[in-house]
Amino acid sequence: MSMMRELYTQVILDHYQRPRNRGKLEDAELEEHLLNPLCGDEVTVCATFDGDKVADVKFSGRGCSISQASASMMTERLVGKSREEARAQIEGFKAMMIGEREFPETDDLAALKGVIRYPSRIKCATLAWTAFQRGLGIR
Amino acid sequence: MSMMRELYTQVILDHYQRPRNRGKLEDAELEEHLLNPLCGDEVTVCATFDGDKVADVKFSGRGCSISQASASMMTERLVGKSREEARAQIEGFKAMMIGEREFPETDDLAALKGVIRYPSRIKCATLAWTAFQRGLGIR
Amino acid sequence: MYDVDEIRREFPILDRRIGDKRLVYLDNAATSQKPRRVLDALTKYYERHNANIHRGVHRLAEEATAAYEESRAKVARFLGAPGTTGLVFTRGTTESINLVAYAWGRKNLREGDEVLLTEVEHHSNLVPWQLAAQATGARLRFVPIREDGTLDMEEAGRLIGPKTKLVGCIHASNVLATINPVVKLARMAREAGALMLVDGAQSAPHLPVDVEALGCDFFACSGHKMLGPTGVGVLWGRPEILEEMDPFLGGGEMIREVRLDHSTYNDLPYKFEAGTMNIAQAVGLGAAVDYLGELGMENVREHERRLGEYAYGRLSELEGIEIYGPKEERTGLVSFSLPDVHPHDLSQLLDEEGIAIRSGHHCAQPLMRRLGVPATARASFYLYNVEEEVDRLVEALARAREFFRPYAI
Amino acid sequence: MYDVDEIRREFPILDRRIGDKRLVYLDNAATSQKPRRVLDALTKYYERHNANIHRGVHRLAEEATAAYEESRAKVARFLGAPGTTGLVFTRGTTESINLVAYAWGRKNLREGDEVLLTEVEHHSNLVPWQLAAQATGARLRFVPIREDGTLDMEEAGRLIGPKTKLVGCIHASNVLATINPVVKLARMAREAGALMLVDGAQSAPHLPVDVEALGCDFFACSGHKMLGPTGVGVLWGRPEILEEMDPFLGGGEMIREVRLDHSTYNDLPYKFEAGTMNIAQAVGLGAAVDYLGELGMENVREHERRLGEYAYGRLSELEGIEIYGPKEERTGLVSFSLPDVHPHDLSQLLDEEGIAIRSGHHCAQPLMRRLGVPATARASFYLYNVEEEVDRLVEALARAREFFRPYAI
Ligand SMILES: Cc1ncc(COP(=O)(O)O)c(C=O)c1O
Ligand SMILES: Cc1ncc(COP(=O)(O)O)c(C=O)c1O
Repeated sequence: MSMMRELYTQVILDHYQRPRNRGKLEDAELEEHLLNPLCGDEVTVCATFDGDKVADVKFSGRGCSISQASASMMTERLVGKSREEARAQIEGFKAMMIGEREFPETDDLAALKGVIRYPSRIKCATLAWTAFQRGLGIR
Repeated sequence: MSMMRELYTQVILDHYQRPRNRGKLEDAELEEHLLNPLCGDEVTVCATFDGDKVADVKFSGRGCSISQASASMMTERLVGKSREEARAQIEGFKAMMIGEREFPETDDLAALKGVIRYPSRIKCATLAWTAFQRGLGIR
Repeated sequence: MYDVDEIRREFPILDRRIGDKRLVYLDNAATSQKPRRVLDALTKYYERHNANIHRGVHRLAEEATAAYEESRAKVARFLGAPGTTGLVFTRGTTESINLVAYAWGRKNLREGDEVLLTEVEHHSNLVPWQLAAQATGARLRFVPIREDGTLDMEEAGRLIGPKTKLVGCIHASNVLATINPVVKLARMAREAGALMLVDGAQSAPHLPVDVEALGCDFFACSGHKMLGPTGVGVLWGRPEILEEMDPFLGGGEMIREVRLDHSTYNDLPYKFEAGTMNIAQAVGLGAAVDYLGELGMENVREHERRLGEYAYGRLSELEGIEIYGPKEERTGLVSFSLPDVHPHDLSQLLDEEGIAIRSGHHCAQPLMRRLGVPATARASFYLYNVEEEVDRLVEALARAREFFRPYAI
Repeated sequence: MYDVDEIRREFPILDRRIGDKRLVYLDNAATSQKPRRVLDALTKYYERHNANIHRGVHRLAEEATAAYEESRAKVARFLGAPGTTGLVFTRGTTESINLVAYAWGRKNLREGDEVLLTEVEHHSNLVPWQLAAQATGARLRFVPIREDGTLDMEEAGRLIGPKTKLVGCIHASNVLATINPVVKLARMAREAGALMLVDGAQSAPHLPVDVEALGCDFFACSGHKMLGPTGVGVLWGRPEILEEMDPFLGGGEMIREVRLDHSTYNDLPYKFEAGTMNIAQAVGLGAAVDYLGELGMENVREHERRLGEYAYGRLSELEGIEIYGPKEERTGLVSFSLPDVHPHDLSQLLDEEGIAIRSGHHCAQPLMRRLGVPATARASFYLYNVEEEVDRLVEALARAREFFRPYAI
């Protein structure tokens, strides 16, 4: 199961076990539900804003360890970002997931690097991010 | 071209060259037009009756040597037949053309035997016969 | 004698290795593997006979036409059809059902009419009817399932009535492993004056099928699930009904006479075969049903029944596992959930051990909702699978669970 | 360097004998032969990677999905499409055009609207529009041809107007060997606010094609005519237009979320790929366009142009022959009639000499009527044909005519 350790890194399993920012937000300004048509996994992301800055983000839904861990990591990263920064951040992440950009070594996100080898799982890893992107009005 | 001689027998070429009963009939009681959808050939058969007996048969249309010769031979055979006899005659011929019945050695129709080897041409050989069959109300 | 070792030697892909592990292919409900003789039939067709059919007078065209039409006759015989007139080649079950939903449904359904389906349907026998209902104003109704996954036939009796125009039912479920009482449904449909469509995607590959005995009006199945190539499937329909239907796809071959302003259509089954068909694939499917016929569908069924039973027993040993569908009278597949591990993670861990199973909604989202799960894992067997493969599956599942248990939420 | 001997060695069927004669295959407009590498791609797919795509997490499913999607990218590049979003796999040109006629036509056409086609269309680009017109009340109109078989563009200018919703045109004619001015038609269509559909069944295999440069909105072609397997074709459509269209076939894969009463649909191109697709065939088509790309479509075109010219010249030597279509700017096929011999009899006599040509209406009955003939004979060339084969054709035609002349009516 050594290959497995590359995919299911400690960081992923940790986020899977103790997801950050799981839940819903009353008065969310942004709320977007997204379904992965290929497997039935679904996620809802919501966010409140403080002016242009993301004040709070939460996610809910059900899915595999990859989709849950990735959603959890995303919420940590988006708090405090402007809409523009959030958008850039998401695009950057999606570029990493299709191999068009390097994962920053020092970032926890690098834990998701192993997913690239499994194209069918890339959609799991990007599900919450795409939902947020759509919530920002980008299709 | 020896195989060809088996297909294009003297009898066929003779009927092709000098088709019997080519034309139309005024006051035809039976008239049926049929198209071979696979090649565009078409035939119209018409007949007058004397009581239950076929009084006169004619065919028109355009087609290859096989379809023309076969139509010509058909007209010769149907004159004087009752509807029931005509029907049986046609069914018998179609059975020969799909190899379910022997060709009578002594009959001119045996000239069409070679066609069996070329399934795409069987439709040519049976076109006029099927038209007459339909004219008799059989589908 | 059913010699599974000999059978396995016919399937080149079964020697495939995933990393250093021998492939264990348990995703047969999604698609089956192909025996060498089917691949040989394809190659031979292309290397010796390839031509467009029906319209050519030259030798290759004659040969290709004969091969294609022979396949039609073989498949008709395999399904117990009384002749070839009602046997239409399509791309697969999905196209077959859409053909009916368009060419029969658009013509015959009206507001107030009902199409009765079941809660167990594959999307292929649901979405085409949703589209037809939207276009015509007809209403869809659904036979519910009981706790064990079998159809509630009493409720079916109440639902079938004078408004019912068509009953559509999955013959064998791709999730629950049930074999549905389609003979009974067909009888009820007929009494109500409705037509009966059977989705045979999961039955034709695994059970003896006889469309006459089923008493249905339409039967659909897919070549790729029954040892045949991808890209070919079948719609069998009663000729009298097909005859009255509108055409579906327009184009070459399905016509009789074409004028600029209107056309007349060809005889059955050609009326529904527009354009150049999947000729080589139909020929390949002919070789596949030849092989199935040689093996004997009774034997195939018996082999899979036993293997399914064995798998059900072994999987039941796993603590907390939930297996869907009834305990008895199952086909050779098992859908299940393990607590603590998402089906996706499960199949990924299994893949590392060379074991191919499927996880997801299996194109049956409404059924998933009914079962209260977003997805299940599914191991589905075919005529070449063996008990050792079930053992490898069960062991790998146990290990996967060990791996994930510490992180269970 | 375009080395036709080397190319011929790639095609196993070219060694085929008919009786004691070597096959001369001149029926390429009906379907092309397949190079070994396409057959190998099919076999390799089935022997190593076969699985259902998109929904599986295991290795074979990943590999099969990658192979299928790579093919999509290859075909998109081959056709000059700006990306893969608008590239939908179908069974062939016929299904592609029907897809548009159903999913775009039924939604957008109304009474009073017009669809403008031409007198030269193949039944595949005529019958689907007749059916759509019947369903919607729209009217079909037709650009006539001039004496030499080229489109009457002045008349086209008069026919395109505010009522025109779609212009559909055969790119290269399968009967007349014309290459129609689709760029100009597309411009005229755009100016009138109409969409432009190009039937590329006879252009994609033979000419460099660039859908962007053509300026069309839809482009359809068939794999089997361009070295690919039977059972696969392509519809390319502008993504913005495909996006707004209704779904066509309903089922698995084309959906996003399915509830019993309604569904939402998947992103492009998957929205139009319902059920299990012709996976192996798409992979085979990928190998075919790889090969065409290697040879260079400019070179293929040049080879066929020369061969067509040579054939036109040699055939013209036959006394009384009538050759259809213009003298110049032809593709590599020649349709003709010989006095005294019906085309059927002609191809039969030629078959005895191992020469495969086609005779009939070529799925263009309205054009036959326009030409005033029930049928023509047609010799159609492809990238592996050579001048010696043309010579054999011409000699055999001369002999056939000798045979029949005594019986001429
Ligand atoms: C110009 C043209 N359009 C459409 C078609 C139909 O293609 P297919 O039969 O592959 O669907 C053909 C070939 O038969 C053709 O030559
Ligand atoms: C029960 C059932 N019906 C329909 C289908 C659809 O078959 P296809 O995808 O071959 O069209 C499937 C398989 O996916 C199935 O299992």
